[in-house]
Amino acid sequence: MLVTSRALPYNTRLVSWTSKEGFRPLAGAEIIISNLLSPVVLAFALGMAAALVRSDLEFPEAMYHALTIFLLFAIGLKGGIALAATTLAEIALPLAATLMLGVVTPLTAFGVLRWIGRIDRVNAAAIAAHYGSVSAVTFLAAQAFGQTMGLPGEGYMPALVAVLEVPAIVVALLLVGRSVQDDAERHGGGRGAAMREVLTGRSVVLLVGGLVVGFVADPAGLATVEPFFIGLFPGALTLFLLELGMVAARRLRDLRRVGPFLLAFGVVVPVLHGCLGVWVGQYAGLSIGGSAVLGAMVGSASYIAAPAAVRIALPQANPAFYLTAALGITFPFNLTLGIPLYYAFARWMGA
Amino acid sequence: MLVTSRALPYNTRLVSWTSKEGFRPLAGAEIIISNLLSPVVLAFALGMAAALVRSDLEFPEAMYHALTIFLLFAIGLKGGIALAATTLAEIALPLAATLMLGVVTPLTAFGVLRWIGRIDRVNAAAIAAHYGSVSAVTFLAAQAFGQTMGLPGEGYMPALVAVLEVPAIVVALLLVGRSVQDDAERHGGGRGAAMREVLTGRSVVLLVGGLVVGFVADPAGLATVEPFFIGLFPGALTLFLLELGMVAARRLRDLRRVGPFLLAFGVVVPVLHGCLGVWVGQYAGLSIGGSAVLGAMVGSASYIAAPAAVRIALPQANPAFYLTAALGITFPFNLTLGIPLYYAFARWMGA
Amino acid sequence: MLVTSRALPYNTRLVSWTSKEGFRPLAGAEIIISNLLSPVVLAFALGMAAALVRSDLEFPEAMYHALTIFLLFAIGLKGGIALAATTLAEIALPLAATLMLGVVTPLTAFGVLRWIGRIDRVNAAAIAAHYGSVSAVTFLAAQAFGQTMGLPGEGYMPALVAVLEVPAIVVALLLVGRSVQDDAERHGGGRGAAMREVLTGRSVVLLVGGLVVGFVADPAGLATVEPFFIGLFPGALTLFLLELGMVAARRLRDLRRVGPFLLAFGVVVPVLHGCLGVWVGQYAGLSIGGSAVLGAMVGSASYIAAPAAVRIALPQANPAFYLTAALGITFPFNLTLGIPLYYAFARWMGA
Amino acid sequence: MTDLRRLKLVTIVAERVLRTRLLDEIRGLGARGFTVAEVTGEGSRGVRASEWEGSNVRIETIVAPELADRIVHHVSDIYFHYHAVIVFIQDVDVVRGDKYL
Amino acid sequence: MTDLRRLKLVTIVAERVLRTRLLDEIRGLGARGFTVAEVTGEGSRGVRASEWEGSNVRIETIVAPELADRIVHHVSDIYFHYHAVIVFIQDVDVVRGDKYL
Amino acid sequence: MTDLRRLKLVTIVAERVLRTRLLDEIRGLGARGFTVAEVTGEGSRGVRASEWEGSNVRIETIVAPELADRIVHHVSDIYFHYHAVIVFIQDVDVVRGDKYL
Ligand SMILES: Nc1ncnc2c1ncn2[C@@H]1O[C@H](COP(=O)(O)O)[C@@H](O)[C@H]1O
Ligand SMILES: Nc1ncnc2c1ncn2[C@@H]1O[C@H](COP(=O)(O)O)[C@@H](O)[C@H]1O
Ligand SMILES: Nc1ncnc2c1ncn2[C@@H]1O[C@H](COP(=O)(O)O)[C@@H](O)[C@H]1O
Ligand code: NA
Ligand code: NA
Ligand code: NA
Repeated sequence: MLVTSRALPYNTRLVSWTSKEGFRPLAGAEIIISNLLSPVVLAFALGMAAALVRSDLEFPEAMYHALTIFLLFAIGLKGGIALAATTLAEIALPLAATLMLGVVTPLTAFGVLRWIGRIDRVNAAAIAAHYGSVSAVTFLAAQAFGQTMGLPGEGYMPALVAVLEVPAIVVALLLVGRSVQDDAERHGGGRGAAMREVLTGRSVVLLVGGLVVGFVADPAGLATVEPFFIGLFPGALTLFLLELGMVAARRLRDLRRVGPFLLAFGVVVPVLHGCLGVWVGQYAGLSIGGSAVLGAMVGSASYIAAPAAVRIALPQANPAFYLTAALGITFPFNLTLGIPLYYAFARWMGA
Repeated sequence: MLVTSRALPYNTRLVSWTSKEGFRPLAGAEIIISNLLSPVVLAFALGMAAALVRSDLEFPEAMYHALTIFLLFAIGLKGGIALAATTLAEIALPLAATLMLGVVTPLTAFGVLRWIGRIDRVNAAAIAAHYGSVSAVTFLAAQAFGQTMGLPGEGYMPALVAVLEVPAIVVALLLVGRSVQDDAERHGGGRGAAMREVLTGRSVVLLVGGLVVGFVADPAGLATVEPFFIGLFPGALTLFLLELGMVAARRLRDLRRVGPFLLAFGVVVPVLHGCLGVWVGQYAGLSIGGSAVLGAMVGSASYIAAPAAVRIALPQANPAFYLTAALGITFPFNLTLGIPLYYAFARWMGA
Repeated sequence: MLVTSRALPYNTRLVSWTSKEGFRPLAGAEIIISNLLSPVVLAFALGMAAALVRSDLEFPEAMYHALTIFLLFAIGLKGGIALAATTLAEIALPLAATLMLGVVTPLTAFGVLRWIGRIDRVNAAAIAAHYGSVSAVTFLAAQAFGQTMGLPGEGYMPALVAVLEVPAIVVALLLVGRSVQDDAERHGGGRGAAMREVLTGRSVVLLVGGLVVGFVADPAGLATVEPFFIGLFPGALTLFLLELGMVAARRLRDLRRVGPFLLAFGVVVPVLHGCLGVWVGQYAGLSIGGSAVLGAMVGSASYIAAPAAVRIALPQANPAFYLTAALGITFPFNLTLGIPLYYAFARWMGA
Repeated sequence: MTDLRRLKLVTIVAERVLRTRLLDEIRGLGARGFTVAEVTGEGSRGVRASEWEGSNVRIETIVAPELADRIVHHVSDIYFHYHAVIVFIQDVDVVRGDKYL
Repeated sequence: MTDLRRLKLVTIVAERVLRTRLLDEIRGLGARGFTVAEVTGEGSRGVRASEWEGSNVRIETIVAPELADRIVHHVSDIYFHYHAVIVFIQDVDVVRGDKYL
Repeated sequence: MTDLRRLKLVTIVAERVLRTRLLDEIRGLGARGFTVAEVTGEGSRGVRASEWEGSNVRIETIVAPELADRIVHHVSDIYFHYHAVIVFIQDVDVVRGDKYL
């Protein structure tokens, strides 16, 4: 309604791009621009700008938490509804592929950190936990981008998010030795407590809980909650990204402390993982959109579940490293350039 | 939209059940299952599960209050709009019946507590105030259930909620003697302060305020606020029940302290009151749906208005008793089994 | 849907009024009544009533801030979308006119305060800053009123709000002398800090940020966020006014301290400024609706951006004066009587 | 610092339902100001009426020693018996002590 | 006031992730109650895992002097090394001191 | 407890608009950390610019006695005249006192 009154230049361009006329070089720039002009990316940029000019704009903590709860539960719900219309045969391979990626990517990240970056074992494991796990917001941004492209992922993708979230954290925590573990336990931390946290953390509870509710709930009842959980979703995500932009900008202040290696790591490893995700996804039978979204998931770094678990398991690790890399570098990269890249790669592979 | 892609087994079953083919014994189980699979009940169960595994999921207090404000005002608004289309003649009898039930049910509850439960006078009066008054959320769940059943209550039911809320509290507080009242006043409490609280409490202000706004407001203006107050309602209620599930589960820890009598009381008296409500409702001319909803209201126990008022009026009473009974026992019972039961009873009576 | 079941007396009346049959004297009363029966005005009245009976109803601070963020960003977004469909030629004159009004009105307000009210220079400048700037909520109420009347303002009006917000504050702060300024700086205040605050304050950041996002964003993406930012807008505004009513009522307690002159000032100057705004607006080429909305903007007094900036720039000024006048007197006046008046004046001028 | 004056800081932590009443009474007893925070807590009384609605309040007021005594006694006489409430006193040094008297 | 008793108020400010653990441990060491506030803060450790999720917690508990010592030592032994946490002790006067022992 | 060190806890309660400025200035004067809570309150100044937007801030900082003096004087010199603000000092005992100096 509101938008019909203005010219639709990008839209048209996108349609022509998504038509089957082949993949022209120019198209890459167009995808990126179209992505940069999406409300979520613009809201993120606005948040960053607000923080950089030191605006007194501040989201109340309760609002941040309310948005998180809403978004996580709604993702789950959507996924559960789609899951109810999916056969086990359809989803078995994607599930297995995702699980496998959740085991492999913390190892590749750890390898790069240890042997190329020469980062100590504890911090390498801590960072690897983040890069093996998944950022729900990156997933959402990729979904939204796919929607606009006319190449959405499979409906059950949220189930894959749930599956990708936990294993990497477990694997990464196994990469530190007995003595580190003992030291952590002497200081109120350790693996045991962290496992509790990661399995009962609000991220997992809401996502898995939403999946279950969406899966079993009565369709008539679900229809009544759609205006809330589905209709409001994109707008709520936009507001959330405004906040996330402010947070990420604050993280940037630590960039210097973090050093050039981690900066490069925060861009290169996501691309590596992302392309791996796309590739594996297509072999597992996902559509072009689905494999691109899986790529964005695999290429993303967790900043809700992983930081909480790692802080408990490995109090020795420096949060400045893993938070700055995940939230200050990788998230903005994926949001702006990574997602279009994974889509381009998926299209190229799919062709 | 979202739900059309999957089979609609329950829906179809419900339609056949609500058709005029008579009341088969099996239908009871079906109603209950259909109710258990509604988003609100599932969200409540998820909240309970989250609390039982000691998840760190927590609703910010501001979010809880925001949802309460939204729900209470929206109920009122809806009721007020319906009221504007209702003649006094239509509503006079239901109003009188509700008022009467608000006076009678605290007395029956008090009787059971004193003479069967042998509970002391102060705590009996405190509990009676809760069971005579009404839980707005139980009312809403009953309305939603009726909607799904194709047997909704009358549009003006929210006005009855407003009428049912206060009298029981007043009546129950009159059941304690002079000396208790003096003691309460010596300790900063007493009837006077409690009356102020109950009449100006946010529950009454929002409900009655919403009724008035809905009643007098310009329809064109009301139409603009519908997407917010009406469209979001079921989803907001679902989120609220997620929180309520966590709260109720925490209440369960006090079950032992509360003893077996109160546990039985929390199930039996609601059924008693609920059936009374259905019966009186039908005599007062309510539809099957309307009388079932009235039954759920009468069978419910307040946990917003009553606890606040009782804490002021009777500081001597133990909140562990009245809160655990109302929120830990009766609310979950009504939500899962009570509401279908009142509907079944209403159908059986109406047939 | 919900409202179709009842008679639509006001609606019909309004339609007949907005038809071209000329401007009957009775119509004025009808407009006012229709305005008083809009959900926003009723919600404001309910909030006032709640505060006056000392209800324990209280909006959590986080909810108030969340609503502010939502409303300001959404206004900007809407304006930006409209702006993208507007040529510079169309908007140049209205922009210039608004800017001019933003410079003139703090001066007229200051003149009245100093030479009629005999108020000291510091407090006069502080109050003038508020009356030269704009209240976003008054703007919204005027927009909503125009919508109902069938005489909405131009879509790009939010851009004018952004333009009107800041200049008056700057001008007013220039009206105090060197010694006051030095004194302010010695006590941690002063113009410099205040300018920072006003330009990076959340009000400006959200409004201008929203304008930019709406202006540049991809229409397909914008369409997905519409249910949130556009659909929920009127309802969220209603809830916000409930809160504002409670705040305004608390302000009323200071009325005695503020004296009869400021009371009169809070009604007369808005009318003066409002009519000036209508008049200039029509000369600048705005429609009847647009000039009436501009009148409401010019006639309004800021209570988000101005108080924060003035508190920093002029700590010597007494907040009881400017807050009570802006929020306790002028806002309720504009909401109830001012807006219909500016509309009536705009129609009369336009005829 | 010669201009410091020693006064008493009285802190009350109470179930929220007492908030308005306590503030009115503190004012009534003569306190010139107070600061209120929303907190949660646990003590000997497990459940409070408002428990599932959140929180306790923590009220601080700086007063002269005699008034501190009176406030503590008032709170303990009236509220200790049936309500979840604690009160404690500390020394504080303030500038321009007259403001608080 | 003859019925006042001098005890210790132990205040812990810690990154939020420690909240549940600290409360459990304080209870375990013998404290009879505590009051918790959500706060923010800055200290020698710039970043906390929960930093962008908000806040620190500020935990107060009134206890006997010996227990105050034990709590302070427990917190410093276990958490000072790797966590953002401070702890400090003050004197407080309470009525009905037995409640806290 | 031999490892305790006595320092000063300075608490400032101020209208919210002063928040950033006060924190910057406290840091500038040499404080090594602070803890901030959102509170409400009432005092001699009825209305604050931010009043209807909510709250005051309550800032705590543990510092050496000399710095405590300087902070108190800074706040009272600059802000007492026109702003809603109070400041008070208490004794505190901390472990590893060097952290705060
Ligand atoms: N020993 C304690 N230390 C700190 N706060 C306490 C203590 N005991 C009780 N409280 C606080 O006072 C409130 C009421 O205490 P009670 O009356 O013991 O339930 C609790 O909810 C706590 O917030
Ligand atoms: N000097 C101080 N005064 C008051 N609070 C402090 C001080 N230093 C640290 N804190 C608080 O303790 C938390 C942890 O401190 P740290 O371990 O130094 O990062 C900070 O986030 C502050 O909330
Ligand atoms: N006597 C007092 N005790 C505790 N807090 C106070 C006291 N007086 C003022 N305050 C706090 O300091 C703020 C500013 O005080 P004032 O400058 O007196 O308005 C108030 O809003 C209260 O939060
Ligand atoms: Na990943
Ligand atoms: Na009842
Ligand atoms: Na103005």
